[in-house]
Amino acid sequence: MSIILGLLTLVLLYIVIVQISKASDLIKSLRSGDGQEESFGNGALFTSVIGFGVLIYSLVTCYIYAPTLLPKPASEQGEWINNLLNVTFVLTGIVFVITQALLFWFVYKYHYRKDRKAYFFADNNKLEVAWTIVPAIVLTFLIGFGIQKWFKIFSPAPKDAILIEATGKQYAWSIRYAGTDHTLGKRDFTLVNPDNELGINWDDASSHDDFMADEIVLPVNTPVSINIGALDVIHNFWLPHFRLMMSAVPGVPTHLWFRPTVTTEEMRKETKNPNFEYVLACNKLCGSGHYNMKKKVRVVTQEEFDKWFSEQKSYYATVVLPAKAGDPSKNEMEAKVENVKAGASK
Amino acid sequence: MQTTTVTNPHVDEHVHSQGHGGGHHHTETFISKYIFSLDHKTIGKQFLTLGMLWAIVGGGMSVLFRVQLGWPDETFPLLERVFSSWFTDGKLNPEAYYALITMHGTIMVFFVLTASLSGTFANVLIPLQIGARDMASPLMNALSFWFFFLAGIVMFASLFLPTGAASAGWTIYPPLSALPQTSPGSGNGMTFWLIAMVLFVVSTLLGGLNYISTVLNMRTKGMTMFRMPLTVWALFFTAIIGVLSFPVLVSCVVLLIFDRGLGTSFYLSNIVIGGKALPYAGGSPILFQHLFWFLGHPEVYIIILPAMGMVSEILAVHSRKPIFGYKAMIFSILGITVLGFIVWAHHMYLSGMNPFLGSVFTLFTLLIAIPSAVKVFNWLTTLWRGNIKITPPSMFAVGFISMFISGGLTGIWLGNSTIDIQLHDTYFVVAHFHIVMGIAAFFGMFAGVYHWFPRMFGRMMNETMAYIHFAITFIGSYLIFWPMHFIGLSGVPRRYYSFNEIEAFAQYGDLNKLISVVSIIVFLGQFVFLVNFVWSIYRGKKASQNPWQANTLEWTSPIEGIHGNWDGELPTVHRWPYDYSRNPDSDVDFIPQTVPLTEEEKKDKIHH
Amino acid sequence: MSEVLEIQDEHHVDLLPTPDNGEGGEKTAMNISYGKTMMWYFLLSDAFTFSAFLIAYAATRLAQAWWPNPNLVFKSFPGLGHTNAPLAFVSVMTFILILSSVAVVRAVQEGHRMNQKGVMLWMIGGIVGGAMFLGCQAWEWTHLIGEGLRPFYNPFGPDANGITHLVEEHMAVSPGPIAFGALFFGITGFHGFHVFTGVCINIWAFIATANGTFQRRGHYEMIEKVGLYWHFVDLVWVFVFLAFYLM
Amino acid sequence: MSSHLSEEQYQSGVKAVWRATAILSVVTVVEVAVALILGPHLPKLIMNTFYVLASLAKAFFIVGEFMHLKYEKRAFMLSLGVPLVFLIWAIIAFATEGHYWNILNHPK
Ligand code: HEA
Ligand code: HEA
Ligand code: CUA
Ligand SMILES: [Cu+2]
Repeated sequence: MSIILGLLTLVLLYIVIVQISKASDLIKSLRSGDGQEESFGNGALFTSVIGFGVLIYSLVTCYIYAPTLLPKPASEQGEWINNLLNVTFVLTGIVFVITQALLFWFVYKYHYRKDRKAYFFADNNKLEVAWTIVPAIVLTFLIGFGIQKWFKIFSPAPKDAILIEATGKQYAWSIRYAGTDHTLGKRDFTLVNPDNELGINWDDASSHDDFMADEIVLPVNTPVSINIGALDVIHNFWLPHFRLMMSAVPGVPTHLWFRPTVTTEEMRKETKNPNFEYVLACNKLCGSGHYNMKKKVRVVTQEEFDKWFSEQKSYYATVVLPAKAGDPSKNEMEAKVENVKAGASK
Repeated sequence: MQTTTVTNPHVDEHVHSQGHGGGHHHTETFISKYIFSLDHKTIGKQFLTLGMLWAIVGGGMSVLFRVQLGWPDETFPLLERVFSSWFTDGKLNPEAYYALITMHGTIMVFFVLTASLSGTFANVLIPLQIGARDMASPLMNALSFWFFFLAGIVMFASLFLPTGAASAGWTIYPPLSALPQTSPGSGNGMTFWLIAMVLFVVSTLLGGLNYISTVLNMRTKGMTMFRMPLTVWALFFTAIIGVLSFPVLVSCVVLLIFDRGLGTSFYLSNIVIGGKALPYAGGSPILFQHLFWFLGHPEVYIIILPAMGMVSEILAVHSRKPIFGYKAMIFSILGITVLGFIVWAHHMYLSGMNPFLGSVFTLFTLLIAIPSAVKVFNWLTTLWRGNIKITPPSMFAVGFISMFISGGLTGIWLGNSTIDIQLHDTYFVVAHFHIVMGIAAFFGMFAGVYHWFPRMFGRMMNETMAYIHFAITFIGSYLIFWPMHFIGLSGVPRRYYSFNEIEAFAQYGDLNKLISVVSIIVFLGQFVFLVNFVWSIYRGKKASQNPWQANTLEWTSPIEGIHGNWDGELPTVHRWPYDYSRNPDSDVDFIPQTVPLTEEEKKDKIHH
Repeated sequence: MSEVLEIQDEHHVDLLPTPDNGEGGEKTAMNISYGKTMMWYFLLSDAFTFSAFLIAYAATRLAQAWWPNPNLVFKSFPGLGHTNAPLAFVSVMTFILILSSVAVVRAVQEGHRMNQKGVMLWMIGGIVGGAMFLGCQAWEWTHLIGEGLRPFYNPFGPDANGITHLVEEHMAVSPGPIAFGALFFGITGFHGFHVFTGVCINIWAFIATANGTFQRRGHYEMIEKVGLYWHFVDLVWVFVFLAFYLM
Repeated sequence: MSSHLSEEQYQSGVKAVWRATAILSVVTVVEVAVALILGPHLPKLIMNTFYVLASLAKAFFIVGEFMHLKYEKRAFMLSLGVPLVFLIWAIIAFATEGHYWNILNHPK
């Protein structure tokens, strides 16, 4: 019933619009000479007012929404990106305001008048060269600045970086830390089975101290190096607060490294939000659960990190070995873990 | 050397019919006249009509999924009753959401702004503006439309499949699109999508080859290449881009079909689903992306160039001034065409591509701003000291420029690979491409329809309704898409069914509501245009022969539109199309292309 | 400046002369009729399709750790059993295709002389050549399939020394790169499909010639257009040959 | 194109075609011979360069002579040749990528 009513109202509305428009056009066509000139003037004013209105709107909203944008970048790399973004904002902003203002100003200023003639101006090489060269200069600057930072961001990770592996699958991230030996155990997708979803090669001893984590915990100011991959479809490793992302592609390993600079705690103060958490989200359409593929990220001080790190249990020791050895007692297990860790760090 | 006559059957026919004085009284049935017509003007109208239907479907889809984004917690039993298979408990299913955005993107990009935009205006304008009786091959031209129609049927049918339409995004990246296990839409829905696109490419090629050879071969006497209106130049290059890039989509799609059906591993490798390794090895999903974007990027220029051409022409006519820098405009179209082919991987900076390659693509990408800058500044200079008549076409042309600047400048952000690390696949990209593509190209199309409506239907469109349409669309579009920049800058990814699952992205509830409300209004606002369109076909004011007092040839052909375009001989061209206000002493501020040069003008040496 | 413009204008007028005939389409911009223009640009676009395949081939092949040596894969000759005749058969195929192309060129030349009989004769040559090529290709496919090559399985793997050898038994994991079979069947298949359509078109052109259609029309432009397509098929083969058999 | 062709033109045309045929055949034979005789001994890069150059030569003869492009207007030749330049960049880019995947998946 309400559908029908709604539709009827709409139809009525359109009929009213048609009727008014018919009448209004008719009146316009009856005018001539000065009246015609006036109607072009009105049209110009109309366009120009709308144009300037929109221009003002677009500037005001920049101001209004600025506080809702991401807080300050939480990584060194993010800082660079943010700076370049700000420079680009200013440069394109200037071009934006000037061109839009000229456009809508010309529309009004040069609107039709009966007694005027347009100025026959078909060519001017100087002008055309000017607006080839000026943008070229601006762009050279942006390109140079951009590429320089790009290469820095994709330079090889420092040797002392913490090594993490992030693997996307529908719809969750698995995070594996290289244990004390700073080496991730090798993987082979043909080794995959329900107990070994990542296909880790347990014959590779460096896998024995690797551990899986429920959240990404990072020490502040220490570089982290992340190997990114995916099991089923393409995902994207997106850390908005760090301004960093990289696709997770099945069959093509990818990589990212960065240096977090702000702890979660500090960011809570910065944003005045006591519940603030960094987040890892998925940023490549990967199926119907794409919008809900997330992981918590915590940046902590070095001490907190060391403590957390030492509490983690190697996946090999807690899951694989027991399965192999029947069901040994817990204490024995922990001894084995210690052995493995010690062996690996030699 | 082939110098002798190549007879052209349909030309013969016209010549013959002119013997009876005017070519429009063949005994034609309704079917041969309006349905399986070979007349370029009719085929143009067919493209336009079908394009409008698709725009309603695509726009309606955006309204449906905007409802989900605006009111993620509410239920809509009413909508469920209409679209029962897409809703559960009054809420849109995620699968349906993804199918809807995929279809929305595909329909808008390919069906509306590629097929219908080029199809309409290349058909209506090329023969009329270069002084030809019809396309080089009217039959291929008609086939082009019917393949488009067929592609549409297949695409539309996929909406009713039990497993749903394709839902991997309009870019259909594998493995998601290759493996039905990963998404229901990648089953039959994707097969339909792929078939529809192959048919679509056939249509584009048939059309494009025809436009190219028509422009090269069918120009009337005196119509040198450098006397062609900018519309024709733009449509010509659009056709070239299409002919060179769409075949690559075919290769891309064929390999995907093999991966889906034959078990090959072009795009697949090391895949594990449900704890089981699949036997694919050695392929690369990134290969698909390269092939796709080798088409995909030129495609966006296929969309924008015709709009640019029409806006250039309309601006000159309505500001009663020659287009500034005619040759520069042509060379900037050429520049955009060439650069458009070498920048494709700017969509893939963060795809796992070789970072070194990424830097080269940054360089090429940002260079596109230069020809674009030339165009923008030349348009501005054309307006400068003009005698601008604000009419529906010129108003939309101005709107186009505004939108192109706004959307183009954010392209400069995205084109810089370093900034793209933050912005890739966020709502910032959605904002960019809706403004520069969705709205700008639509504005170009609207401008074109308002301008050439009298040429197509012999009547004028209602101006008041056009102003209402402009106000709603222009203001509404900025209200919808401008705030999306901020949403994107705060990190919100695109293709999210709901923003409430992740705290950091949940803060824009109210803004999203506002956007959704405005999109409904804008969608309804388009019906003002549609009503105006239909109403004016029957009731509009009768158009005079040359209602805008333009120079180009289409206004010399009888306004009621006859088969063969001109009674008797084809017009002869003596000058370029932009002699507006050339003679400051004359009462008339335009000199049609058919007017011979005066002795003075010959001495003048500028522009003929 | 005006001088520059003038010169440019003249230059372009010269470059792209306008038809001076009012009806258009008869005299042409680049001295090529619209039909041939269309065929040429169609072939250009088709060249992009093939190039895309071949470039995808290059990228995929470069991504593999190892690739079979063509001399050790394509080494059989029909009727010769297990002899080792590397590249011999494919050279014959190439030669057949070249000759078939030549036949069609001759048909075009006869067409210029309005020699209906000549056109028919040479067209038959072209058709027979094309059919023979297809036959050869069918034999080669059958042979390789018999050896176990599939779009999803490649029995040509490296032995201990990295030398290509045929693994006769069916393995769970493909011994060689899967892409080899997939690309081989995909690309030669797509080429074969073009040859097949080409043969069909040639047959049609032959029949039309025999019926005197072109003779009545006063010119054999259709044979030229058909010929362009046919030579293009030959042209593509040059690169398929390069990619799969030589490199 | 029709009967205006003089006998001389015709004869020289026919000759040109057979010459092109001979060249094409010879180039193919040389390619195969080189592949079999020199292939195992020379570095891959040199061999591949040779193959590519030989194939391009063949392509030129097919397009120029068989497809008659040699005798068309320069503008027309350019309009067909220039777009092929896009492919050069495509080959470079795709090859770079393929090589890169190789490095990623088969670390030394
Ligand atoms: C009509 C369509 C159209 C047009 C014209 C453009 C134009 C441009 N686009 Fe856009 N783009 C799209 C449609 C379009 N785009 C679509 C559909 C997508 C998303 C696809 C998807 O993933 O779904 C996209 C995505 C997209 C991306 C990928 C983003 C990502 O996914 O991470 C990039 C990155 O480089 C980009 C760049 C550009 C650039 C540099 C231009 C340039 O051509 C713009 C040039 C114009 C100007 C610069 C403005 C005018 C110039 C001046 C006023 C002069 C002064 C300026 C300066 C000195 C800077 N676009
Ligand atoms: C031309 C292209 C075009 C156009 C016009 C639009 C129009 C609109 N789009 Fe769309 N959109 C895309 C192309 C387009 N879109 C693409 C390519 C994607 C990406 C898909 C993907 O991720 O894979 C996308 C995705 C997309 C998203 C992101 C979804 C997500 O990532 O989750 C959203 C969200 O709000 C959205 C909203 C809208 C809205 C509200 C409109 C409104 O402006 C709609 C208003 C309606 C109209 C403007 C059309 C009606 C017009 C007529 C009936 C007149 C017809 C007249 C003539 C033809 C002359 N679109
Ligand atoms: Cu995982 Cu999106
Ligand atoms: Cu692009």
